[in-house]
Amino acid sequence: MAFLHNLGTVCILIGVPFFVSGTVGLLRFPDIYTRLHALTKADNVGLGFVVLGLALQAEQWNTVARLLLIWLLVLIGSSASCHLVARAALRKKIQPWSRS
Amino acid sequence: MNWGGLLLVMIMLSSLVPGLIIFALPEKSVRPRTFLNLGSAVFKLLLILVMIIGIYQGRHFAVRWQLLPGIELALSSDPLAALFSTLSTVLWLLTTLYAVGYLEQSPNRRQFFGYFSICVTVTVGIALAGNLITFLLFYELLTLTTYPLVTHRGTREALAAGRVYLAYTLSGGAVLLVAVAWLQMLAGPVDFGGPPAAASVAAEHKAQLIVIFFLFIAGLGVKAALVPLHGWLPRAMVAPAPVSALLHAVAVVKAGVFGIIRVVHDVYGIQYAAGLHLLLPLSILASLSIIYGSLCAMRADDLKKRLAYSTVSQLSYIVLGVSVAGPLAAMGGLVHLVHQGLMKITLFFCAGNLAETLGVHRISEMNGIARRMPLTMAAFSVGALGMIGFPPMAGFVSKWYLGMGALAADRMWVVAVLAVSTVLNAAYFLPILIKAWFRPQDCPWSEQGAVDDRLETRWMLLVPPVVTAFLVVAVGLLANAQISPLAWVKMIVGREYGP
Amino acid sequence: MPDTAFWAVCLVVVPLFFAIICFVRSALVSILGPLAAWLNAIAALGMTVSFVHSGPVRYAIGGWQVPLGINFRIDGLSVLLIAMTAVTGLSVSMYASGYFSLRIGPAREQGRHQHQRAYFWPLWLLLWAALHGLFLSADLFNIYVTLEITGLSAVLLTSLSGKAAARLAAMRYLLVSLLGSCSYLFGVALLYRCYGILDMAVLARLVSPAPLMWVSLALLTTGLVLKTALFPLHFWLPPAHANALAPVSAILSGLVVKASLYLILRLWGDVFAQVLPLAAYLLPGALGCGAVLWGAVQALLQKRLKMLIAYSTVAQLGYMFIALPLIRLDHGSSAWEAVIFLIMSHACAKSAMFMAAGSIFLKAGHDRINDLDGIKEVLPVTSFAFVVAGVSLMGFPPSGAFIGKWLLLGVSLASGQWWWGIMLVIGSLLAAGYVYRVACHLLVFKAPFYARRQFIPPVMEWSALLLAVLAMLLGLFAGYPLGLLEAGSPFPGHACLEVMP
Amino acid sequence: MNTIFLYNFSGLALFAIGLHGLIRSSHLLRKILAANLMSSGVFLIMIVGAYGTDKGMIDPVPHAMVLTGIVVSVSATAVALALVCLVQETTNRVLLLQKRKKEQGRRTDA
Amino acid sequence: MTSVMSFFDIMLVLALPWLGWRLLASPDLFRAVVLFISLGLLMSLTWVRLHAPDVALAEAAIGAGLTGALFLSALRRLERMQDSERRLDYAEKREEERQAPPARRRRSKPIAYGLALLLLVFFLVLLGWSLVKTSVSPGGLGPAVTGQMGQTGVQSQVTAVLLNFRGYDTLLEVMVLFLAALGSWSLTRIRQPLPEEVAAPVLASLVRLLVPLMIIVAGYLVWIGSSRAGGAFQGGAVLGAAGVLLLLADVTVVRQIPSALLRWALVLGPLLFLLSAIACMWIGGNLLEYPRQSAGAWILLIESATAVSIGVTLAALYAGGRPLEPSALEEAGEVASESGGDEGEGE
Repeated sequence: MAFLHNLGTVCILIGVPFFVSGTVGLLRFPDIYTRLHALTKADNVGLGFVVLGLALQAEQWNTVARLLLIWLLVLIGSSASCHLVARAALRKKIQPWSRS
Repeated sequence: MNWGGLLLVMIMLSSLVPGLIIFALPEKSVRPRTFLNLGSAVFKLLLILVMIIGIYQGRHFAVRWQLLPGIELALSSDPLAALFSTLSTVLWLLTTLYAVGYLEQSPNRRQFFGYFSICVTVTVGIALAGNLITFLLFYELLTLTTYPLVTHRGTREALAAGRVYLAYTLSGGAVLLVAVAWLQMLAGPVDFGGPPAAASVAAEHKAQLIVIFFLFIAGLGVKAALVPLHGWLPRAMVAPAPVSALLHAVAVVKAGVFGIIRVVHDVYGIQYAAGLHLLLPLSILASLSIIYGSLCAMRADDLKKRLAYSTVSQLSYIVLGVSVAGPLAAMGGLVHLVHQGLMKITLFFCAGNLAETLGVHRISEMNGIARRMPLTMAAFSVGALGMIGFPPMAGFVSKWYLGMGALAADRMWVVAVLAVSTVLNAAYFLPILIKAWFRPQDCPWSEQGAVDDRLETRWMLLVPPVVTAFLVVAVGLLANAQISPLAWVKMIVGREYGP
Repeated sequence: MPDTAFWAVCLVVVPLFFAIICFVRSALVSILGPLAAWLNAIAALGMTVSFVHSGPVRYAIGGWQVPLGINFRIDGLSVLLIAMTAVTGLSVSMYASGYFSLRIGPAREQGRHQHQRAYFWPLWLLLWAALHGLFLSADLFNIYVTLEITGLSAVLLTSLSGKAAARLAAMRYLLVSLLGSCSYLFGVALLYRCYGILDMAVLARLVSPAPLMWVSLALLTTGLVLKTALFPLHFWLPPAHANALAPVSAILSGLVVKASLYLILRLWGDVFAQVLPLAAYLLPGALGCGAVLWGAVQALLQKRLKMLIAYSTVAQLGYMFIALPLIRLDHGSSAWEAVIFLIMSHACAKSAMFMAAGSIFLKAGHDRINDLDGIKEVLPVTSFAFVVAGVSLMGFPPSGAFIGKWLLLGVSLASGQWWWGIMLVIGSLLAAGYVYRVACHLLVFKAPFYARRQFIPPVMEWSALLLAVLAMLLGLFAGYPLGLLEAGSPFPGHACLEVMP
Repeated sequence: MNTIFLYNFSGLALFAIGLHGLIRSSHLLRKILAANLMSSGVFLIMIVGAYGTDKGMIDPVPHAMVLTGIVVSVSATAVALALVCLVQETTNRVLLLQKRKKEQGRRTDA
Repeated sequence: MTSVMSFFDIMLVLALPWLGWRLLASPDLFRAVVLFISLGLLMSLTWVRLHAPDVALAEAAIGAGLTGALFLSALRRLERMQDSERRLDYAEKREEERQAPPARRRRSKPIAYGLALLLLVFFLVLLGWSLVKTSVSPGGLGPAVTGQMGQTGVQSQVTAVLLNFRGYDTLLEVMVLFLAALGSWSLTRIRQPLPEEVAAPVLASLVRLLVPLMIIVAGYLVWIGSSRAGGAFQGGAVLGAAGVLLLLADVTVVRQIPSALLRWALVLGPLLFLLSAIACMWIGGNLLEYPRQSAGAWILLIESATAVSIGVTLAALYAGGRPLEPSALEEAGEVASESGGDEGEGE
């Protein structure tokens, strides 16, 4: 158990930097598309690790199931919302940023 | 409720209910309205007679209605109340007759007669008020009910006059309210006819009592048209003649004077008030009003205005009589309450006739008018001579008692004031009579209201002044009769001063 | 014979139920609404009667006693205010049933009129229920919820007349009432945090002069004063009351402002009365004086009838605040009685005035005061009603306002702080001034008067007159309400009949 | 030290900021936001009061009150927003001030 | 560990006012609303920290989510109306607001403002000081609640207080929601979708996926409410969110719900709550005094009905107005809300 617990902690610690980088990207990237990119990629992976870690630490199985459900929902939601945001941006004729 | 109380309530209702019915009646239905007016007036007079007989037999009618502990409405019939209510009822009957004739074919009579009846109800209410609160209530209501009558014509100057009237009387009412509240705070509920309430107040509040007294005078003096609070009275003459006749000879101004009498006699009590040295300033104020009013009257050329100013001065006789603090003077003052009413209403009726029939408003147009309207001018002359105080008219009696009272209380300056004012009265009334009787006509009259008839004008306009003139002479001649106002006043004063 | 509590519950439940039904079956509102109004009146009557028999009552909702549950506290004050609400509300409802049965204006506006009718009734019934709940409840937080319902429905009713001015006024009103209720909630929160209790009666026993108590009282009072539109914070009231529909103006001016006023009286006169020093009462008194003067002056300057009436509301509310220090100074209970008389007669008179003004507007097509000469030829009853209401507002005997002012005058003279009394008298003179401004046009005879061909149903004229006459004659029957008040007196002057279960 | 107590002050600050915004900001939408902030501050203070000083004793009554408060404030917000839309629909402004002027103008010419 | 927690506390304590200040200060309304939503999320985090999970759920769903959605749709409406007159984007609006303060200053002098500010600050200092000074009354009503829990028929204390001890509050609160729906119907008509915002297929499929799930979750929340965090409001909020999603995806079914049915759905909760309150009296208790043994069932019934109505109400609020229907009354309504008629009453 202790081993699993520590493993979980490690997973969570791995996940956290992804969140941080995602946030930094959200703040620092030049335009909306790149920001979306940073955001979604980063926090999908990050969330994956965090959920994994928590699942490893969980006592009963239904907790694990709920965690997985959460992960799934967030995946669906974030991807869909990302798609919608990008679509809206395109409709508004926002040009992708280029290094010129 | 006891029968006496019922009687008083009936007296109130006998003109209130007709007033409300008249409001409900359509404008067109003249005949029912006239019938209602006169009928209710007669009925009220009968009730009043019943009350007077009761009082002669020593009964005392009263009815009370408690609003709150400390606030109760009370009607009661002491002789003074009977005096005032009789006066106003009699004159109401005559004035109604006069008004019916005066307002023929004039629009909006429904409203006029409705308010007229209610206004008389309120006046009688003032007369019968059994305590200070009730008096205050009716005193305030009188302001409201008379306003529509004053502005009845709806012309611009009528509205302006109404505004001035309201401004004066409402502020007076407010002052009175403060005074009443303050006194009640010190002395508890103040009933009339009992022992004077102010006398029961603890000694350390004397200063407050003095202030309260002058608040009372200020509040009541507005309606009593004491100088310098008389400003509204001459302006209010724009009202139709019956209104000026009834209101400014009887209802409004007399309400103020009546209130002063109540305050001096029943609230403070003569002796106590004299003890506080309150009466001397009052009498000085009254004398000033007498002189000032007469002087203004001399300058006025408009007939009604001159009459109004003479009202200002004549009313103060009453106040003077009350404030001289002697039985005789008090009798003079109280009896003048009646006499002045009779005389003044006569004069106003006549002035109304002249205006209505010949369109004459100014004294300068009155040369030779007596040949055109002899009866009217005869009545006018009776009233005027009475005002001056020629024996055996009514005015003589009152002035006589006033003078005697002043001598009895050895106030020589009061006698002087009386003399001066008599001269002034003569100075502003005699020229009118001379013009009317002995000068030839020099300017054309618009015979607007003339009727092709033996009579000089419509009988409804002619009868009331003649009757009142007759009364003026009668009360003068029969002053010692059992039923004369003087005898009645003797009774009142006897109760006040003790035999 | 159902008991007081039953009737009290009916007072809350019946209007709520009918509000819901009116919303669902919006075709039947013109029947359901008046029906509900009558039922309310019956319930109020029943409660008053059984209160006279059985005296004050506490009713534990859900069977949970204080401190855990919410209680109804039915004492003289609440019964009187509910009776007032019943009378005023009933006649306003009659007026409204007449008003919405009309076909006003061109065909394009018929639709709007029906829309207004369809939403007026449910909103008004909800408001009515909330008022009842507020007057009955003894629980500070529950009162917060009722306050919210009151405020929201009042705002919605204001904006019901589709005009731009009305919507702006409603917007401002809404912001003010949000601010007010938020501040009130803050106060309640602090009180709960400090004493762990929400019931007013229990709180009255627990309060002790702690710093938090002061702050929370300040917050509560600020919130309520905002909703009551006391002088410096009155800016929102006149446009809101003047631009609403006629029945709505009557409701707002007659009843809604009384709700928060009632709470202020409870808090200052009952709950916190023991701990507050006299000096604390001087501030509301001074503001009241300011309200009396400012409101009256503004009313004198207005050109439009409804604006004048609205400003007179500002002025009249001043009296109730002038009464606060007198309540404190008073040894007996006469100042309390005075305030309650002022409130009741103002409710009747002001609603009557707004109803009359509404009829006049419909008939004349405008409400410019100076152009109303001779309207009494076409609307005799209404103009008479207006004048009578105005006179009773001026505090002429024997109106209820006169009784109130008389008692207050007595108290202020007796307590030595005579300036309050003088202020009252000045206020009545100013009131006379602005009432006269209208009355001299309503009373003057001038024919013919140009009027629309708009038919005014008699019920509209007579309901206004009924209220006006009631306000005028309230003084004559002053004894009965005071009897009720004595029966369960909420104020420290008398033995408090509250019992802690 | 007990850091829970600090939440009081952030609630207080939210209330103050909201109050200031409600009075000062001119755009109606922002005023409504400010009102929401105020209520959030009050809720925060209530909940902190409910949080037992120690021994984990929680008072559920403030929680219930805050739940009620949240629902009430969302209702009020909804009404306010609908009203804002109406106000702009009738007079094409979203600021209350210009409104006042216009309104007074209307009142005087009426 | 406590040091970590207190660090976390301090971060939150500082973040909340800062966020509030930012969102009021930001000239861009859209950003302000977004910041408001994030503030709401932070608030719900704070609730969790303060052991108020029910409040946290409600805040996240209602306070942050639905209020934010309402703000966004209102913002969209305003812009659309402004667009219809003149292209007025944020820059211009910012301009407008920049001019506004001087206009105000001319009305109310800066001295008065300064004084008011001073007063406010002073009062707040006083408040904070008194908060520090006064000790919190230990536990408030907590012990009383715990003592009576046995008779409430539920396990969760908050639910017990909401639905049983202070059920009357909740009844009135449901009425407030009803009032809000009534009000928004009385004010405006339903918002028509713009041509350019035809829903994306992705969104449609997402809705098809999520809505059934959300309904299940809502039911779960209502059910679990009796024993743990959750209850009618949280469940209703989730339902409302589902409704908002449907509206966003512009599923035609939603727009075709007959108005009568919608009205019934709106009043279902309030009506049932009210009737059961009366029924309690009829059975013989006081108002809202459930029979002790079956209290749980009563509460569950009331809660589920209320949850449905809350969900519908919130969705209706988001839809922003009364639905269109060809009856005369509604036509009338449109006329009313369209024409800010000036020959109306009182003007």
